[in-house]
Amino acid sequence: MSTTAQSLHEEMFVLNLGPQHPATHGVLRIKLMMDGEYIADAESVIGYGHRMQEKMGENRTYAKFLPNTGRMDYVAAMFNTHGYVCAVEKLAGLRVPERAEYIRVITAELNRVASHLLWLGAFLIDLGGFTPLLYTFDDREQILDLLEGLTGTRLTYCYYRFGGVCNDVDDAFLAGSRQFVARMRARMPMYHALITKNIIFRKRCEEIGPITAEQCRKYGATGPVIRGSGVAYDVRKAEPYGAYPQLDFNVPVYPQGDCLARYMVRLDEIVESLRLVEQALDRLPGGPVMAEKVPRLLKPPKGDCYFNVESARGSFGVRLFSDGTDKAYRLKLRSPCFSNLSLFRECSRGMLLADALALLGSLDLIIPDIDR
Amino acid sequence: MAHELTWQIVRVLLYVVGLIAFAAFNAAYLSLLERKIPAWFQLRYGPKEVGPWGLLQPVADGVKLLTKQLLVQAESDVLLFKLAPVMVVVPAIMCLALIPFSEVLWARNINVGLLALFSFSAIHVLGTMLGGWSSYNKYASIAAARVVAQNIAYEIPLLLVMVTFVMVTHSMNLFDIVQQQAGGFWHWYLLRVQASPLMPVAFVIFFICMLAEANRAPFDMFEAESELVAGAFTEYSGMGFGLFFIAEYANVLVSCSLATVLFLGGWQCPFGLLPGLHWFLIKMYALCFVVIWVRWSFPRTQFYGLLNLSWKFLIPVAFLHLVLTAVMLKLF
Amino acid sequence: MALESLLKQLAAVALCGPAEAGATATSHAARGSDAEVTVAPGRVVEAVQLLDAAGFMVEAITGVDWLAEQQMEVVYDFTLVATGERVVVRTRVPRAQPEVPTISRIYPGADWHEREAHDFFGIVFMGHPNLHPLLLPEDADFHPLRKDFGA
Amino acid sequence: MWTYFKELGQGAWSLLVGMWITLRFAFQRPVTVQYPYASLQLPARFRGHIRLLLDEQTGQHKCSACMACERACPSGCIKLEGHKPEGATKRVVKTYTLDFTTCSLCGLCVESCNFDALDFSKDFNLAAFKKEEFIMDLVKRAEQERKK
Repeated sequence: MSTTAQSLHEEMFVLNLGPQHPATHGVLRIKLMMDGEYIADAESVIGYGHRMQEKMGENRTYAKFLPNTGRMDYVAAMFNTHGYVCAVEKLAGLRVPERAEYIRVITAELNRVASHLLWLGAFLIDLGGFTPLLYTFDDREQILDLLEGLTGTRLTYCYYRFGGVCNDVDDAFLAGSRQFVARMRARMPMYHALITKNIIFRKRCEEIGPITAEQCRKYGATGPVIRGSGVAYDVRKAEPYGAYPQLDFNVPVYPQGDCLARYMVRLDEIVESLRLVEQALDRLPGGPVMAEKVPRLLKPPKGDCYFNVESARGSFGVRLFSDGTDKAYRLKLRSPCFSNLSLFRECSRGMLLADALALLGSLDLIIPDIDR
Repeated sequence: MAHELTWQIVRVLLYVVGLIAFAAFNAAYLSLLERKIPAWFQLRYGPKEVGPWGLLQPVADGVKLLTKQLLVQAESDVLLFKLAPVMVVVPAIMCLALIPFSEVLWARNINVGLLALFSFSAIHVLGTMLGGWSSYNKYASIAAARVVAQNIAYEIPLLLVMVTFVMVTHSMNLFDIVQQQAGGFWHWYLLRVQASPLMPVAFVIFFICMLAEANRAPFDMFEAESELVAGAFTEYSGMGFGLFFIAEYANVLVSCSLATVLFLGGWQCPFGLLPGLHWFLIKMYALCFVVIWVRWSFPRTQFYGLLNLSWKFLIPVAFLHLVLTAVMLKLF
Repeated sequence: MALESLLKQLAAVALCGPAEAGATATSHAARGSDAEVTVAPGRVVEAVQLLDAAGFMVEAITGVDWLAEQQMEVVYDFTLVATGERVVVRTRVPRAQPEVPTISRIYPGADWHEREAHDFFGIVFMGHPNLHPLLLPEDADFHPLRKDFGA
Repeated sequence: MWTYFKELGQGAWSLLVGMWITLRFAFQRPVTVQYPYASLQLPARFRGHIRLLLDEQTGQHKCSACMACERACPSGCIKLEGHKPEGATKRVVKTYTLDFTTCSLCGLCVESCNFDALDFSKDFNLAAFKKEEFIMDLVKRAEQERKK
């Protein structure tokens, strides 16, 4: 097992993995009680990027909250909008046409590949290797150009609407996606040879930051973190939504639960997402992209519901209470990184600083997603 | 006699100025290479703005470093804080004084060249630790502790390889070592397999230890950007940081030139034709390219992984090499 | 453990609560949850222990301020990791004095969710290890998501 | 003992493979664009700040000041006034100011416009010294564009 601090000496000092630190990828502060190089206790201080999205959900009409959804987890913005839009559709009883469902799957899975590529580059930087970042960003640029051609923006797409998507897919996007899928598949062996088989990388990741399935369950960690610990929990399979039931894909699971397992889960997920995009492209039906009569000012009936989406970082859930007016009565946004970070305190006890940063990197956190 | 003495003094002064200029010039242009070469690896252009193909970029960096104000923290130990950069640069430049660049171009030629060289290169560890410890910054003190542990772990296999090397060459005078490697490249110690079959492995160990000594590439625990922000010189700015910068590249220079002198036959030509300074520079810069190449292809090793590598791999193989060479010398 | 048998156990816990308490199965498609249990504030820990034994995971803890009925509602979402079924535990507490026992002893993950609910609504989770603000500034004494909060 | 050396051998081999890959990339052409001298080509649907469109034939504004975009904007950055010139039959926009500092480029305004009088401009490198310069008067900009 990795080295842990056997006896905790008395002269411990507090090291601020400060709000501004290269390894936190955002404004997150972790107060580390350090005993030499070993971490005795890691208390995360969050809230630096808190914008009270849930209050904005209450004092804006449903349609006006759409741009906010893209600003929470801006690296995988499609999933947040998807969760919010589907929650409102479920309450309002809107039926989304088949073509729009397939377009949502294509754009969401492309966004997942882009998010995993960004994570791969940032994770390697945390471990000290700079070159792979440039290769992953080169690939990610292809996706961002595709989605920019489709939606008009690169990151915070505000592309989904209640009842469908705002504008239809053009041929440039379809041809571009097919070409990207082929190109990305050819790049995967290079990533495996350059990173996965590299002995220094394996030494930095194997048996580092072990997270057991029980810890994941107790802390509510989902997504690649729980799939890296041997539990095949994927919202697309557990609570199928959209066009996912018609598409066949499998959920990569690794039992070891260390940084390497989470890394392998994400790399396999990229391959799965590419398969999903290809299938969705093949089966893209014709027809409208918007439901027929969607009222301009949506007033869903009284009641509440919960909708869960498999975001790139875990299960992003929206619990929506509506009281019949045009504004949500209460909008709860369950962010995956919030729970994933909460288990950092227990898992990083007794670890070395460098390993704790590898663990933090492998959790793939987006700080505005935590702070909302 | 007086005439001879003045000539010696002038010669030494000339060499001192020449070596410092060489170290500073190389620090500048190695740092430019450090930005251009990874740029090619990463499918992008390096600095192109300042001067043709970015050749004046180091001048721009140098002027920037000179004009920046050297902030000294009130609580830090001011004397040690200012002394640390000097203690890091001076040993690196003094090591350069001992290296025979070519037949005629050498500053000092002393019989115990190798021994003096390693004693100087041991001082720069103290300088780095002083810098880290005296700058009253938590990250810097962690880095200071790390750099000491790393250097101790890598000093031992280095000196073991040197002991076996001196057994083979029977002399510590760098000048003689290069002379013994005259003739074609099969005379180089790198390929001197009849002296001891593990000679190429010794070169690899030597190269890894030199990387760790200079805190470079996968062993840069000392200045681990993504963990310790900037390691021991977090608090340094302006010329304080500049001196550390020059020292780092001077160390890389010393490592590469020492490797060429010992293993790749200094200024000897690989085909025994026209030896000279140019061969020395070609080999040295080739090794510098490998140092930069290694840095940009691997992540950083773990701290205890780094120590395990030294204690569990480098030292046993160095001992094996020592014993094998002793046996080979006895038999033949 | 099949959902129905779990539901019967939860119903037992719920029934000895206030009148409208009870465990009802709901359709996943309509409400996004497979079972809803309304429990008295005192019995929350018991219900949660049942769910913990069955292998559920805590998804989210939502506070709702029903200003009209002068009540606060706390909604616990639990998901069964193996099958994705969701059980929702609801409790109602008087708005003037909103107190609910903490479940962070059973689910350490709920620690932050409860602190967040405390930040936004002022719901006091009795027995919580450190109930000071998580997302709001340290010295925040206001609760923004209350309906009568004059933002 | 044997696994020790085998692992070492594989480790060293993986390092060499890694270095070979980075070297292979050294010979490929850089993919970066030198921004100030050459810039990327923007796609058609690129969302810059919005602008008012002019009717080709009549040269008048298509916008009839129906306030739909002002109501649809989540961040309330559109201020719009319309008037009915004496001879004309329908209302025309008089002043249209867009506060670009709070605009989140979501596109809800362009979608809500029934007279398709709004679309996205394609200029992205807007730099200004004062915040007020981002309070844009779209009517004046449309006039300037007509002259161009």
